[in-house]
Amino acid sequence: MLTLSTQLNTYLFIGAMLFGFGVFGLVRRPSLIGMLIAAELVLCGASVNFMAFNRFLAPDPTVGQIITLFIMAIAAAEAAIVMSIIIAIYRNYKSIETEDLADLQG
Amino acid sequence: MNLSISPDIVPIFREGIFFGLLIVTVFGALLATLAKRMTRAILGLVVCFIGIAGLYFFLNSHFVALMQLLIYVGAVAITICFAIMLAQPDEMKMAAKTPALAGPFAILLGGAVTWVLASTAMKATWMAPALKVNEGTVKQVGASLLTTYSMVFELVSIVLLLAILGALVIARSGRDKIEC
Amino acid sequence: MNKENVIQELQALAAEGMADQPEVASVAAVAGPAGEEEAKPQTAIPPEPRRNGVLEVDYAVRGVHVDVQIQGDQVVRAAQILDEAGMTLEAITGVDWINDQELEVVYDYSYTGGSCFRVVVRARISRHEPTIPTVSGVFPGANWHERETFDFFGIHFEGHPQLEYLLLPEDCDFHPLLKDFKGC
Amino acid sequence: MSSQPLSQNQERFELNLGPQHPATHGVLRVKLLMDGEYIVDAEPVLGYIHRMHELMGENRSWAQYLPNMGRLDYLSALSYNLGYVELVEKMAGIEVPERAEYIRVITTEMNRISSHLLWFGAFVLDLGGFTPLLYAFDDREQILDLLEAVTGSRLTYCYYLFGGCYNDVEDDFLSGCLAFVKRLRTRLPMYHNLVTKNVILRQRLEGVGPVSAEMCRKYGATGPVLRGSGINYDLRKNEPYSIYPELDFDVPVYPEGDSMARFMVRMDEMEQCLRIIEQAIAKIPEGPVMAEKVPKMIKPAAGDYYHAVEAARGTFAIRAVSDGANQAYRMKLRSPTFSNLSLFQEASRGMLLADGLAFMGSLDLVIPEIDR
Amino acid sequence: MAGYFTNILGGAKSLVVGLSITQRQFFKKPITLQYPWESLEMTPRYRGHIQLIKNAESGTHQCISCGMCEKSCPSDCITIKGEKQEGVKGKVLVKYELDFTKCSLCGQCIANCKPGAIEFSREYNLASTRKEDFHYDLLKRLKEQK
Amino acid sequence: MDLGINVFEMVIYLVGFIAFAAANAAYLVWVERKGAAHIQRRTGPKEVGPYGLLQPLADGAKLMSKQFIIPAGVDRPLFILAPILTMVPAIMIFVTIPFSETILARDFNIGLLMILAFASVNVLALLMGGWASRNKYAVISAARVVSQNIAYEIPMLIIVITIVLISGSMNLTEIVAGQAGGILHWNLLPTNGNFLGPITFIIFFICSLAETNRAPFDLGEAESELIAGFHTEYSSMGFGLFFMGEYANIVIAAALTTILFLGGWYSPLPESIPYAGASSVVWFLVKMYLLIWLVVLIRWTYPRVTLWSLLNLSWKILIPFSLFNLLASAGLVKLLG
Repeated sequence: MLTLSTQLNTYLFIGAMLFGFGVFGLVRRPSLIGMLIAAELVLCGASVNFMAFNRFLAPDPTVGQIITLFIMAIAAAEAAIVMSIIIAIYRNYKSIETEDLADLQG
Repeated sequence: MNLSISPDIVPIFREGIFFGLLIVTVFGALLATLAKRMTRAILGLVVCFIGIAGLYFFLNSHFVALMQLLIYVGAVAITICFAIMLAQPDEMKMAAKTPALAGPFAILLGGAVTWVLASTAMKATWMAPALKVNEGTVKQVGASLLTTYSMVFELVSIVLLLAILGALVIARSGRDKIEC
Repeated sequence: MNKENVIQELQALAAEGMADQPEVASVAAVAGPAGEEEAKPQTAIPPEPRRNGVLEVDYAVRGVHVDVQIQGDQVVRAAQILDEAGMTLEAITGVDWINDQELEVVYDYSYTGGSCFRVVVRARISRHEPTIPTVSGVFPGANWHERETFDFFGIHFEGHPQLEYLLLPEDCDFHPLLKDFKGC
Repeated sequence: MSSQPLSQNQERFELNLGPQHPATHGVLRVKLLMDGEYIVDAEPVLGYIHRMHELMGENRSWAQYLPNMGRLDYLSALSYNLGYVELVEKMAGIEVPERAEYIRVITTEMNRISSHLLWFGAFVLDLGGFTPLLYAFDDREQILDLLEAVTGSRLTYCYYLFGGCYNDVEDDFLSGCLAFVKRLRTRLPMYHNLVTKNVILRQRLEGVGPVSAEMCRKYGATGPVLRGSGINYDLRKNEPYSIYPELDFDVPVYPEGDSMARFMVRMDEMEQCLRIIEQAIAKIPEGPVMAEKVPKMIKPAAGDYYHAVEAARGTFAIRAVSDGANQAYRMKLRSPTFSNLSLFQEASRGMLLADGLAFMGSLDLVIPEIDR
Repeated sequence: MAGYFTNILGGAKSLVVGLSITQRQFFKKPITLQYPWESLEMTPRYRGHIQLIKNAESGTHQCISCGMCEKSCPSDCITIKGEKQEGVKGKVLVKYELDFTKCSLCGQCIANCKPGAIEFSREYNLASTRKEDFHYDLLKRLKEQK
Repeated sequence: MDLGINVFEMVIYLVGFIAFAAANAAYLVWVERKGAAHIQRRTGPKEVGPYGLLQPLADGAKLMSKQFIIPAGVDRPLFILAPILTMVPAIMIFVTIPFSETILARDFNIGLLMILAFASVNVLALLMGGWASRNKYAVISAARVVSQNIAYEIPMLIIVITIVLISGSMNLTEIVAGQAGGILHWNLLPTNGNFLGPITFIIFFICSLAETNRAPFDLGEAESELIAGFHTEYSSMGFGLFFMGEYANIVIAAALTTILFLGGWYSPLPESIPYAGASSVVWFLVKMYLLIWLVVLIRWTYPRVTLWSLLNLSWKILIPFSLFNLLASAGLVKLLG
C-alpha cells in the first residue's frame, strides 16, 4: 500500500516543486503582478517544507506552525506593499511590465 | 485531538483525496506560472492555495490550514486580484512579452532549483525525534506564540503595521483630488 | 432690481441697432393692449415685420411685461443686461417667418427674486444664413435651449460649446419646425 | 477633457447609465465619465422618446391640441392642461365661471399631490428603499380613484375645456377629497417617521448635490429645485393665476440647496396642497362649470402670447404665436425638468455614483416632458 | 465627542422607529385587489372607447351624421358616413367606425356632438394581439347591444 | 481530529446539508417575497399552491430550464467557476454548525475559525464573478463588495475574538454549552457577566448583514445604481447559485449569531420548566428564523447606504466600539477569573 500522505518525502517534493515553480515564474514573468504571484508560490513552498518537518521531525510541533503563520503574515504584508507599489508605478508609468521600468534603475 | 489514524477509514479513500490534493496543488501552481492571462494565474494561485491548505490538513494542523484559507485566499488573492483590476484593466492586450532568453533561462533555473531541493530532500536521511514535547494543538501554538516566540510575534505585528502604513502612503501619494 | 433701469438699458441697446433699420421706429411705443395694434383679422401673417425697439405690452394679455426686439448680434449684450439685473433665462426658441424669409429667435426672461417681471427678447435673422451668437456664456442654462433650437430650426449659435442634436437623432438632416419641412 | 494630462485620463472609463436603467425613470441616458466610483463628467443624452409635440401644435386646432398636454408630464397632467387652457382663454378672451376655476384648482392640487407621492416613492426606491413606494402608491391610488370618478381617466387627463371643465363634480368627489385630506394628514407623519427621519436617508441626502441659488438662476431651474435653494418663487404666489390669490397657503422654502432640501420642499408642499384643497372645497360656489359663449372655432388675434403656471416640477410655460388662424403658428412648450436637468452636468461633477443618482432623483425627472 | 454618541443614539432610534412601522404594517390586511378574480366597479364617467347611445324608446341612435366628431378628433380616429334616404329628414348614418388604436380619449368628439349621440363606454378589459381588433364598427356594436 | 467517522454518515450529512441549504434558499425567497408583500400591504405569491407555497419550485424549474448564457468576451472558466465558488463554501460551513447537541456533522475544535475561513472565500467568488463578466457595472460592484467585506471583517473578527475570550473556546458546541440555563446566561445579555453583551450583539449583527451583502448594505447589487451588480451577466442557474449562495450565507450568519449570542439550542426558560425549558433543535430554528425575519424586515424598511457612509460606519463606529468592547471584555475576564 502506497501511503503518500504519511511520507515526509512527498511533502518535501511538493515544497521543492512549488519553490521551483516560483523561481521559474519570477524569472519568466514580465510583469510585476506575475512576479508577485510567483513570489507567493515561493513562500508557499517554504511553508510546506516547514509544516512537513514540523509534522514528522520536530520535537516541538508548534514551531513549524508558528513559523508558517509568520510567513503568512509576511506574505500578506508583502502583497499589500507590492500592490501599492504596483498602483504607484502604474500611475506614473502606465505599465507594470518590468521592461518599461528601466527608469527606476538607480 | 486524536493523531492516530482510525482503522475503519478506508485508506484508499484517504490516499485518493490526498493524491487529488497533490494534483490540484501542482495544477494550480502550473496555472499560476504559465497562464497568459493574469486572472487565470490568480485562479491558479487560489487553487494552489486551497490544495496547500488541504496538505496542511493532512499534516494534522487544521489551524494553519484554515489560516491558509483565511489569509491567502481571503486576503492575499483578493489583494492581487485588486492589483490586476486597478493596474491592468486591459489585460486582453497584455501579451506575454517575455524576453527571448527569459523562457529557457527560467525553465533552466526553476528546474535546477527543484532538482537540487528535491534530490537533497530525497537523499537525506531524516531522523524522527525520539519524543514529542507536545501535540501541536491550537492551544499550544497559542501558548508558545505568547511565550517563547512573543518577541517575533511583536516584530511581525510591527512589520504588518508598517506594511499597512507604507502601502497606504505609497498608494495614496499619486492620487490627487478629483479634477474636473 | 430696478425695472425702469433695465428697460432703459434695453432701450439704449435697441436704439443702437436702430441704425440698421430703414426707418426709425418709435422707441418705447407704449402699446396699450397689444392686441389692438396687431389684431388685423383675416391676415394670416402680419405683413410688416416689427421694428426693433422696446415695447411695454399688456401683461394680462400677452403674459410678458416688456417686449424687446434687437439685432441678432446684440442678444449677448441683452443677456448681460438682464443677467446683471438678476433675471433668469427661462427658454429660448425660434419662430419661422417664412413669408419674410426670416427666423426669429425668442429669449424669454423672468425674474425669480421677487415680484413678477417678464421680458422677452427677440431677434430676427436671415433665414438663409441663420447664425446668431450664443448666450450660453452668460447663462449656462441656455446651452440646451440653444441646442434644441438648433435641432428644430437649424439656427447656428456661434460660439456654442457643443452644438449637436439634442432631441433629434444625431444623424438626422432636417429641421422639423421650419415651415417648409415636409415630413420625412 | 482635452486639457487633462494623459495620465489622468487613462484611469477613467465611460459608463452608460441608461437608456434602460432602473434609476433613470424611463429612457434617459447619461453618459458618465467615471474615475472609480466618482463621476468626473455626466452628460445627459436626451431624445429617446421625443415626439415633436411642438410640431403637432402647429398642425392641430387649439382644441385638438388639448389632449397632448396630458402626455407631456404624465404625472401632473392637470397642471399642464390648466396652463394650456388658461393660455387659450387669455388669447380668446373667454371668461371662466368661478365654480370651474375652483374645480380646476382642486383637481390640479390633487394631481400635484399624486405626482409628489409618486416622486416620493420612486425617489426612495432610487435610494434602495422599496416599501415607501408602495405606501405612497396606496395614497396615490385614492387620488386616482377620486380623479377617475370626475375626469374618467387615471393618468393622462383631458378634463378642462376652454371656458370651463368637461363636467361638473358631485358632492361625493368633494367629500372624498376631504376624506383624503384627512387621511393624508395621518399618513404624512408616518412617512416622516419611516423615511425622513431615517438616519441612512439623511446621510444619503444631506449635503448631496448642493445647488446654489445663483446656479439655479443661471440654469433657469424652477419649482422645488429653486425653492430647495432658498428662493421663494412659486408662480401661484408670484404670478397668480386662476383663484390662487383667494387661497391662503405657504410656499415651503429650504435654504440648504441639497437633495434633502428638495426632498423636504416637496414633502411640505403636499401639506400645503392639502390646505389649498380644504379651503377651495369650503369656498366652492354653485353655478355652471362651462362658460356660456365659447366659440366653436377659436381664432385668437395674431400676436404672441406667453403663459406660465406652476406645475409639480416647476414653471411650465407656453409661448404660442398665433396668426389669427384656428391653429397655432408656433407653439413653444417650456418644460421645467428640461432646465432642471440641464444643471445636472455641472452639479454632479466629483460626486459618487450613488450620490449622483440620489441627486438625479431629487430633481424629479419625467422624461416625456423633457423630450417632448 | 458628545455629538458622536448622540448621533449614534439618534440614528439607532430612527432605525428602530422605521422597523416598528413596517412591522406594524405587516400585520395589517393587504389592500390590493386580486384582479382577475375581483375587480372594482368602473366609475360612471370612466372613459372607454366611444359608443353610440341607444335611445330606449326608438331603439336606435340619435346621430345626425353632421361629422362634427370626425372633424374635432385630433387624431382622425373616427370615420362616419351619412346618406340621404327617401322619406327621412336629414342624413342617415350608414357607417361609424372608430380606430381605437389612435384614440387618446380626449372627449372632443363628445363635447362637440350637438345631439348628444355618443358617449364613453365602460369597456376596460380590452386586449388583443392584433391591431384590427380595435377598429370598431359602432353601428354594428349598437345593434348587438341589448 | 477523529477521522474515523463513518463515511456513509458523512455522505448522509453532506446530502442533508445541501438539501437544507437549497430548501432554505428556496423557501427564504418565498418568505422574503411574502413578507415583503405583507409589509407593503400586498399579498405576494398566492397562485402556485396554497399561499404560493409551491412558488419556489416553479421558480427553480424556470431557472433551471433557462439557457445559461455566457456572453461573448467573458473569461469563461472564471465566469463558470464563480457561482459554484459561492455555493460550495457555504455548504462546507453547514458541516460545522451544531443545530443541537446531537444534530451536527463534525464537532470541530476550531469550528468558529473554519466558518470564518470558508466565509472569506465567498468574497473571492463575487470578485471573480464580477471581474469575469467584463461588465462595468459588475466590476464596480465587485470592487464595492470587496472593500465592504474587508472593512466589516475587521470588527466581525474582533467581536468573534471577544466571544472566544468569554467562552474560552473556538468550539461552537462549547460556546453554546457555556450559555446553558435560560435567557439570563446568553451572551446577548449583560446578566451573563459581560455588561457589553448587547453592544457586542448589535455590532456582530450589523457586520453579518454587511458580510452577507444584505440591505441596507447591498451595495454590491444596488439595483438602482448597478443594475444587478456582480451578477448582471448571469442567467439561469449561474444566477440561481449566486442567489442560493446569498440565502445560504444569510442562514449561516443567523445560525452563527444564534450560537454566539442566543444560546443555540437552549430554551430561554430555565430548564426546570417541563417541555418549554427543554433544549432542542426547535429552539435553535426558532431563534435562527426570527433573526432571519429581522434581516428581511430590515431589507424592506431602510434605504441603501452609500459606500462612504458604509465605510465610515465600519471604521468610525464599529471598529472603535468593538476594540473597546474587546478590551473591556478582556479586563472583565481577567478580573472575574
